[in-house]
Amino acid sequence: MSFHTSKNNGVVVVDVDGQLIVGNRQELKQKVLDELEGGERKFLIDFSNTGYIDSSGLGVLVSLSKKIREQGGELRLANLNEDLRTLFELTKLDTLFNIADTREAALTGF
Amino acid sequence: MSFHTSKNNGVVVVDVDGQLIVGNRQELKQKVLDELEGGERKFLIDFSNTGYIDSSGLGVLVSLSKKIREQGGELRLANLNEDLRTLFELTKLDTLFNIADTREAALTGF
Amino acid sequence: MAKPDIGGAPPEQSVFVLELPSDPRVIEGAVGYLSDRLRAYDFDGSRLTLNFRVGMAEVLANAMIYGNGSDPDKRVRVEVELSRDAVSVQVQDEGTGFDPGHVPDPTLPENLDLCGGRGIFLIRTLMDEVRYNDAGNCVRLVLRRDESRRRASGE
Amino acid sequence: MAKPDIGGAPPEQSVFVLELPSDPRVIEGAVGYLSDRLRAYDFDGSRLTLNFRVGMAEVLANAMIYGNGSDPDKRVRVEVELSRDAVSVQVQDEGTGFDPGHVPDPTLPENLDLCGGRGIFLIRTLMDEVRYNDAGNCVRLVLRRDESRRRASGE
Ligand SMILES: Nc1ncnc2c1ncn2[C@@H]1O[C@H](COP(=O)(O)OP(=O)(O)O)[C@@H](O)[C@H]1O
Ligand SMILES: Nc1ncnc2c1ncn2[C@@H]1O[C@H](COP(=O)(O)OP(=O)(O)O)[C@@H](O)[C@H]1O
Repeated sequence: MSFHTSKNNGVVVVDVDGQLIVGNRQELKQKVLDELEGGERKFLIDFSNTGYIDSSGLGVLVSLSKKIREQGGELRLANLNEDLRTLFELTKLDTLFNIADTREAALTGF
Repeated sequence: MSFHTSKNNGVVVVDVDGQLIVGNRQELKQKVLDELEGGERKFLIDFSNTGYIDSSGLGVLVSLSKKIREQGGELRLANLNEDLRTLFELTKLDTLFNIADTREAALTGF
Repeated sequence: MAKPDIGGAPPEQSVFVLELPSDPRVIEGAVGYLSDRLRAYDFDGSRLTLNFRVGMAEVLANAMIYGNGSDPDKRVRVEVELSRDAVSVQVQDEGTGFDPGHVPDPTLPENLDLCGGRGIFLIRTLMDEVRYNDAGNCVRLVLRRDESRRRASGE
Repeated sequence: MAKPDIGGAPPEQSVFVLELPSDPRVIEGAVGYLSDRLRAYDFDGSRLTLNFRVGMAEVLANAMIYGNGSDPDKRVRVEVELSRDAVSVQVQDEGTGFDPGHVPDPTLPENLDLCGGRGIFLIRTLMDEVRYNDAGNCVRLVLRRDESRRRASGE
């Protein structure tokens, strides 16, 4: 698993490669919190290359979303495959996040 | 473990993050061979963020070096930490590779 | 050449045991290994990639972290019975257990923005059968290969 | 809070067993776990990060791939005895073994550009003691915490 961060028109885009699970979620959390600390407010996590997410991975997303909102920012998600969609629906987290089909859709009007 | 590829003045630079071992060396091999196939001839592998390398990781480096040389290209290595230096010395592979202390040194005069 | 023949169909049933350290770093490899075993028994699609992988990762994480308290001296024992119909996994930790009956529903509006509390819910939602022993330090999971029920989906 | 106290010194000796699947994907996690255990017994520096990690990764890979032929039905049994003086690891596979006496020296000029053949050489070079059983499907390694010998280096 690894993360790639890039900047796109003022949006911090994080690609998650591999699994987002208990063994590595802290890395993602730290990366995003560092950017938030550094003044960034718009975040997009792209799951195109993500395998599976466990409950602690979901927990990190919830926690980041809260912290970003507290600073007046926003976290969006994009490119969830069918499994990940189902996971968000089962946990009702699809109601908590702004989930876009594509990266472009997420970036539009951010 | 993950790889990042970038291009620097006609040199393909590959960063190896994490371990280069039997479980993942094929990915590195494929990535470099694809670039070779695509016409690239100068390669630099940067080990700044590498943990350890096992014998099959070493084997992939030997094999890539040969294949690149066969195409008239060259593979250089950079930023080996003390452990990795020792590993190359123990196996005498330090005599087979062009090993630079830094990325800059490796890129100079490539 | 020296490799054993892995092309043929697997036997009717496979039974095997793993003893894993209480270290989350082995979860991904272990789940990857188990998933491949299931694939050889014709498990596929979201039953494999979602239900099995996520459910299994949750159960292992709970056993390692809560059950064994991440104590490196404690191990997680995984017993697997695998056939073309179903996989049954028993996961035993060395902890004192807990009461799995008393777990709040993470999908209630008031719990939705909590960071935790989705593990057991996901195990129960994704697996076909989930049975804890009385102590709560051993759980037996069953996942059938065919989605025979639940999760009313598009197809 | 519910976590056990991990601040104190570990006991004089730890003895434990792992049963790993024959899957290279678990090697990294297992080596990471074992390294942390050694760290708690004051192993550090290149003894830990080079000698132990690489030697251990090699031994596990050989057991899984050659010993067990990557057969998912076969397991690798790892028995560890760990103290502040040394770590002793016994790795047993379910294969028929081999003759570890007959392994070419990979550092000879004519072997230098071979892709393989460095595993057993590295195990022998990095570990303080390496003893295969007669069959060759079980190896006992010892690594002492202090570099008492070999590898004449700068310090
Ligand atoms: N194997 C176990 N041993 C002891 N306690 C457990 C075990 N599995 C789960 N628990 C308890 O159940 C609670 C709920 O677990 P879970 O639903 O996975 O959510 P979370 O991990 O986010 O707390 C845990 O906080 C823990 O107290
Ligand atoms: N546990 C084992 N069981 C059977 N054969 C083994 C085992 N370990 C090593 N071998 C044999 O020893 C040979 C040399 O191994 P090694 O030095 O690790 O180099 P390589 O893995 O590159 O072949 C292997 O090719 C294999 O035939």
